[in-house]
Amino acid sequence: MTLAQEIKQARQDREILLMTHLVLGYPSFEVNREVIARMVEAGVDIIELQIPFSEPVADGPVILRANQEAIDRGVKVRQCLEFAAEMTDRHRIPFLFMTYYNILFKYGVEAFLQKSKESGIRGLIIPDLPPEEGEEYLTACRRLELAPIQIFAPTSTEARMKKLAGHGGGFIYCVARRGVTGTQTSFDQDFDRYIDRCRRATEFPLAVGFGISNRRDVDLLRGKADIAVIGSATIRLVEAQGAAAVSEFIAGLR
Amino acid sequence: MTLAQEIKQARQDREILLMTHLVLGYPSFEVNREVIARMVEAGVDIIELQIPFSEPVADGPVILRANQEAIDRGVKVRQCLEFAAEMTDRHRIPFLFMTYYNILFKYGVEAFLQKSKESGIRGLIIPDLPPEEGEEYLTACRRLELAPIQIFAPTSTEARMKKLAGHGGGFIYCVARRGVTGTQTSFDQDFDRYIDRCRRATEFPLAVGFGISNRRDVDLLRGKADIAVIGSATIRLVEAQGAAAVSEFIAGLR
Amino acid sequence: MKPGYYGNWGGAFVPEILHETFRQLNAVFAEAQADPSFWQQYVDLMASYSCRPTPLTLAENLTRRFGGAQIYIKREDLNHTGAHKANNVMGQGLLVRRMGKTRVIAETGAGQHGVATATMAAKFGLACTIYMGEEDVQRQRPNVFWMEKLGATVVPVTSGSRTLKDAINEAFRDWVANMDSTHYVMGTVCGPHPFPAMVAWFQKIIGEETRRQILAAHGRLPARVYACVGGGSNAMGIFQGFMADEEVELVGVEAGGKGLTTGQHAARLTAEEAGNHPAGTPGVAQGYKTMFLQDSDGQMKDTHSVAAGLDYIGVSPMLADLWEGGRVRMAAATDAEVMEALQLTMASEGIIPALESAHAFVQAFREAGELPPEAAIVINQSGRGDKDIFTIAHAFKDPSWQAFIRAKGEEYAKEPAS
Amino acid sequence: MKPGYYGNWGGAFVPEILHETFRQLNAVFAEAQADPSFWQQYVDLMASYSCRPTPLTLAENLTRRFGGAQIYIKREDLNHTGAHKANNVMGQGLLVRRMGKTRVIAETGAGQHGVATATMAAKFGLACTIYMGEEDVQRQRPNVFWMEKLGATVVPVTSGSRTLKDAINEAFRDWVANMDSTHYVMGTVCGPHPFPAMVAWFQKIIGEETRRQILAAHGRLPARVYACVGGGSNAMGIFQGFMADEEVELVGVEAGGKGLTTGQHAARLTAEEAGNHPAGTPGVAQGYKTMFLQDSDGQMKDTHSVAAGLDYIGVSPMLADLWEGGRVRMAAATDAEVMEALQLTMASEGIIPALESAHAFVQAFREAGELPPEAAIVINQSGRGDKDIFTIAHAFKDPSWQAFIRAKGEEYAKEPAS
Ligand SMILES: Cc1ncc(COP(=O)(O)O)c(C=O)c1O
Ligand SMILES: Cc1ncc(COP(=O)(O)O)c(C=O)c1O
Repeated sequence: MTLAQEIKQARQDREILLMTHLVLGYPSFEVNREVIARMVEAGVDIIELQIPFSEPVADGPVILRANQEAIDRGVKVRQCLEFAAEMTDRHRIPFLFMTYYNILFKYGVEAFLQKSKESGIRGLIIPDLPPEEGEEYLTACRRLELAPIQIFAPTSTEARMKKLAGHGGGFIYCVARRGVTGTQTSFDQDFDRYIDRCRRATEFPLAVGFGISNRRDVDLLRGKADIAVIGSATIRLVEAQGAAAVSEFIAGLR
Repeated sequence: MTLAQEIKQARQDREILLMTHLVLGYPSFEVNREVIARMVEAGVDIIELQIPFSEPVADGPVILRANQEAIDRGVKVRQCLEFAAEMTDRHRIPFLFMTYYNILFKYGVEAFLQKSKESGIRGLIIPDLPPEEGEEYLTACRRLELAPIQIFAPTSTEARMKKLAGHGGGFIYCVARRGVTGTQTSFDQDFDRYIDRCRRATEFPLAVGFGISNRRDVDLLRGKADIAVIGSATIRLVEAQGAAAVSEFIAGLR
Repeated sequence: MKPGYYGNWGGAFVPEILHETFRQLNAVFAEAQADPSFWQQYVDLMASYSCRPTPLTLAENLTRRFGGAQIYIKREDLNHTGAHKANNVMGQGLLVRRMGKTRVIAETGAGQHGVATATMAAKFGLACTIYMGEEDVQRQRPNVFWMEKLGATVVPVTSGSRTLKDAINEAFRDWVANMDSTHYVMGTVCGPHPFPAMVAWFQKIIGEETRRQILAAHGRLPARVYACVGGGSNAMGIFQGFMADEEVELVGVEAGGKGLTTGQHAARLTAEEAGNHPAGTPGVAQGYKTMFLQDSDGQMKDTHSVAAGLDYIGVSPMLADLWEGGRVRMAAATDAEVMEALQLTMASEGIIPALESAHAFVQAFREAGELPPEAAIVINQSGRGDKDIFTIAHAFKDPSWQAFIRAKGEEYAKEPAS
Repeated sequence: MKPGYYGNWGGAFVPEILHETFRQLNAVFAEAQADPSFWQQYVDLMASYSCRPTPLTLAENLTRRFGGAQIYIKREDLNHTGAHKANNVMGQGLLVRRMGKTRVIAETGAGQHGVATATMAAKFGLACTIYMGEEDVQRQRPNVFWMEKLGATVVPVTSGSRTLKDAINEAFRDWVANMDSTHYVMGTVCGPHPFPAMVAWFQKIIGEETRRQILAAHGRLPARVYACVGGGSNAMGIFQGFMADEEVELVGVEAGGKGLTTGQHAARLTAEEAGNHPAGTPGVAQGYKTMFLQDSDGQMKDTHSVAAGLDYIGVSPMLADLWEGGRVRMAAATDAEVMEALQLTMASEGIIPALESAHAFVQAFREAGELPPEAAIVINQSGRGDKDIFTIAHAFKDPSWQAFIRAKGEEYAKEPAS
């Protein structure tokens, strides 16, 4: 089953799916392990594993700092791939890689994707790789049956959305608003019109990210998006209260 | 008798005359009084009274500082004129004013000279007033029978010396070398040639200044100059050892 | 070749949210390029507001000293705000007007680009925010002061190595939030397409002038042209005047920092010895593909240079291509060599190059003696050094300067904000 | 009229020892004036070494703000070394070459003339000594640093008020000892003849350019021309371009310091109220006759201005004459007004005038609104303000600047000369 099919199937049972995010090696792989176990237990549907990069331009302060601290503590790409293999082996839900293009480019795009596939990864989100620059990546993803998840933005035109969807896989990551990760979004009328536009442009399920941090946010997405993405919020939570707090937080979202 | 005649007469008795200098009001008029008394007693022939000016460009560090301290202590031109009257009244030898042109200009050139005359002053040395700028001054001096003492320099040409002498009175002040007051002069062959040139240019007696501070200097001038001028040396002496030291110093010069 | 590529380098690795912004930018830039009156407007602005054409000065004393080629200096230091940065910034200001945006943002390392942008914003009546690594804010406080007085908000960037590259990231973060009102004034020939093309286009005014001037002054083309290379904008600016003249050798000079073998430098393309690999390797970051100083995972390294404006991980994709193709030769100058060249230039010619520019002087001095007196070389003096007083006086360990700063500091400690 | 006199003012009150030196200087200057190739050589030098012609910039935002005359700014700040002082200094440098002298000396207040002279000396291969009041050495340490790096010896003058006038006296003292080898590069249109004439001659390049430029830009002559007046060289420089144009009003602006009634200023010609006497009175000092700030005995007073370059007791004899004859109107700007005009100009136009120049801006801003939009006014921006960072940041009481200086000071206290 493709990732897209799997998501559609899961949506039959649940009004909205949850996708969470964490930065690999931050604060440590041990904590990552515990956080992931609690997330899966609490019913998270998909997990995004961010391989840290020194120049995370699309990320806001929380994730930015997590990237840097992970690198400062010596986290290597090789370790991230090994850790991903361990997680996909242990847990049933789909895991994705999120990272910036240089991590793939420097490793060798083909080799990196091959290795990701072998690690059980189902798809990738690369925010600084528009399809125009991603020929090698998109071709290899298709060959390896990895989902090259595409991103829609409020600024994307209809034509652009169609084009992106044509290159996409798994689902579409709809950036909820202008700006970077980690700050509040207001889900207003403009937002509804935006999601409508997204729906009309693609058959893929829609994930909505940026600034979702509580049940109210998730409720507002019900009936609009297929997947609610929780990013900085869990990182903040783990920093403040430790990995154990994750269970209750996730359980409370839905 | 004009100042020039008086000097020539004095030279009949003495191989070289001594002219000393002091800055009025420095360190105080009281000290000036004592210094002058001792100078006259020790046989000084002429005394130059410098009226302090805030911008004494032709003076070196010692006299410069004396000018400034006198002004800082509130010395006024009016006081200098009164003090001069007191000195010329008390002592027989000729007294001169030395100052910069602005002191005269601001007072009114005519008025200042009139007042100088009334104070018993015999002549003036104004180092920043070349004859080209001194028409009013020269005319008034002649009218008042004040000697407008002219200055020769080693850089003066023969024609220039003749011109200067034509405007002069009393004696010619021969600047011994390039530079300002207060530093050592070497009385070498060049110097002898220079004094020869001065002699040929004028009938006036010649005073030689700049850097004369001991008997050896005075001896070297014997037979060359008519007047040896002692400037910074006495100021330094009074500063270091007080007014009383002046008697012995002057006595030791000749 | 794909648009925005120079051989293997360049591209536009841009988050989707900026796709439309870049489309608009490309369109406005293409329009401007196609409109001869735009270039004329630009030239007029630079003539009446800055002082273009900037002179080409024959350095007679340095020429005599090295006994070889005639050494000419292109005087970008005489631009308004003191560096070639003004060319690019005023040009982009005209594009901002065309786009009708009301706010500009920029990154800055040395502060020169920040001051130039703040200046342009004041002149064009735009709001302005400047991102500057916290470390650079410390190093370049005078520039921060001027930016603020010019009406800009200066935001110290505390992430990463707290230097230029992090300021660029932070500016992008602002941009993705505010692109409707805001233009990002990229300061050098780097970043995603069309920035390299756009900045190079405005900076080519340097090379066009220089070519005319050297022909008038020397009667023939120069043998070599030297320029320091941070991002590469002053180098591309002057090189473009001679690109088609194959007999003119183009030499870029990178920051050798404490030495190419120490790891503390910012030389991406210069190999330590002929035949060796350079320290930079191909990568994609900050929106474009070039040779970066990075580790084997693709994480960017810390760089070092006495010249803040050269202290950067990447290099223009255009220069990477010209270097790869052999059209541009790359060299490096160490901090120590730079201080020496600076001292010599000041005392011999009465000219104070910026620390960045002094890198080009080092290499020119090394080579001038090899050439015959009939030959001429041109050094691009990208900026003036008096802005660098804190760095230069520090580097020279000037005791009176240190005493002066201590006394001032104590005065402020006694009566703060008096 | 006697040679060297301008109406009642001027002359050459020079000690006899310098008589020959002045004769030679007059002769060489006359020769140069009579030789058209000399002026061409000067213009070429200023074009290739500095960046003449400097631009005339239309200040659109300030014009809009005041809603009156079109405000044009003559950009002497774009000269090499950052002020109009370069014009005079390079010109005198050419005369020094003619005379075959090997050393130059100069006084400096703000330091700009010192830096310019040290620069010229480096370029012309001359030894150089700069006299600078000890207080100014403290105030202007960056300039001292550059002078030294340019190869000059800077002598702090500890006599008198330890400012500009004392530096002039000290330079004269050096000169009377060393005139055979040495030329004294007077920095402004003051001092004994032929200095005012000579400095004015070189500075007229400003006015000649400005007249051409304003006719080209505005189509007619300006209604008024504003210039700050320290010694008066930048003012005489620009005024000469319009002297024969009676419809052009010439306005000189002196340092009002803490206010004309406080005694803490340097306004020699500006009366506190129309009809009153100015604070200056006729006098003779420093070799020339003019209006000086002096007491009733003729002792020079202490002066005050936030702008070191205007902090001077005398004023050009040429300006005293033009003022007396009504051709030049004089006004004054206080320190506080100057800081305000500076802030406004920076934020509105992206231009940082020197504190000296900002005085001219104050008066122009006061009057611009009175004139119709068809009229133009020109402000002479004699120099750039970034050299004044220590004074300006101090005057603005900028807390980040103070913190920065304190931190730097503590760093140096910990490891001196590290
Ligand atoms: C004076 C000067 N030169 C050179 C540079 C380096 O930039 P680029 O390589 O883009 O010319 C800078 C950057 O700040 C600079 O200020
Ligand atoms: C920038 C600037 N403007 C003006 C002046 C005042 O001099 P002047 O009146 O001779 O132009 C100075 C003197 O240092 C100066 O540096």
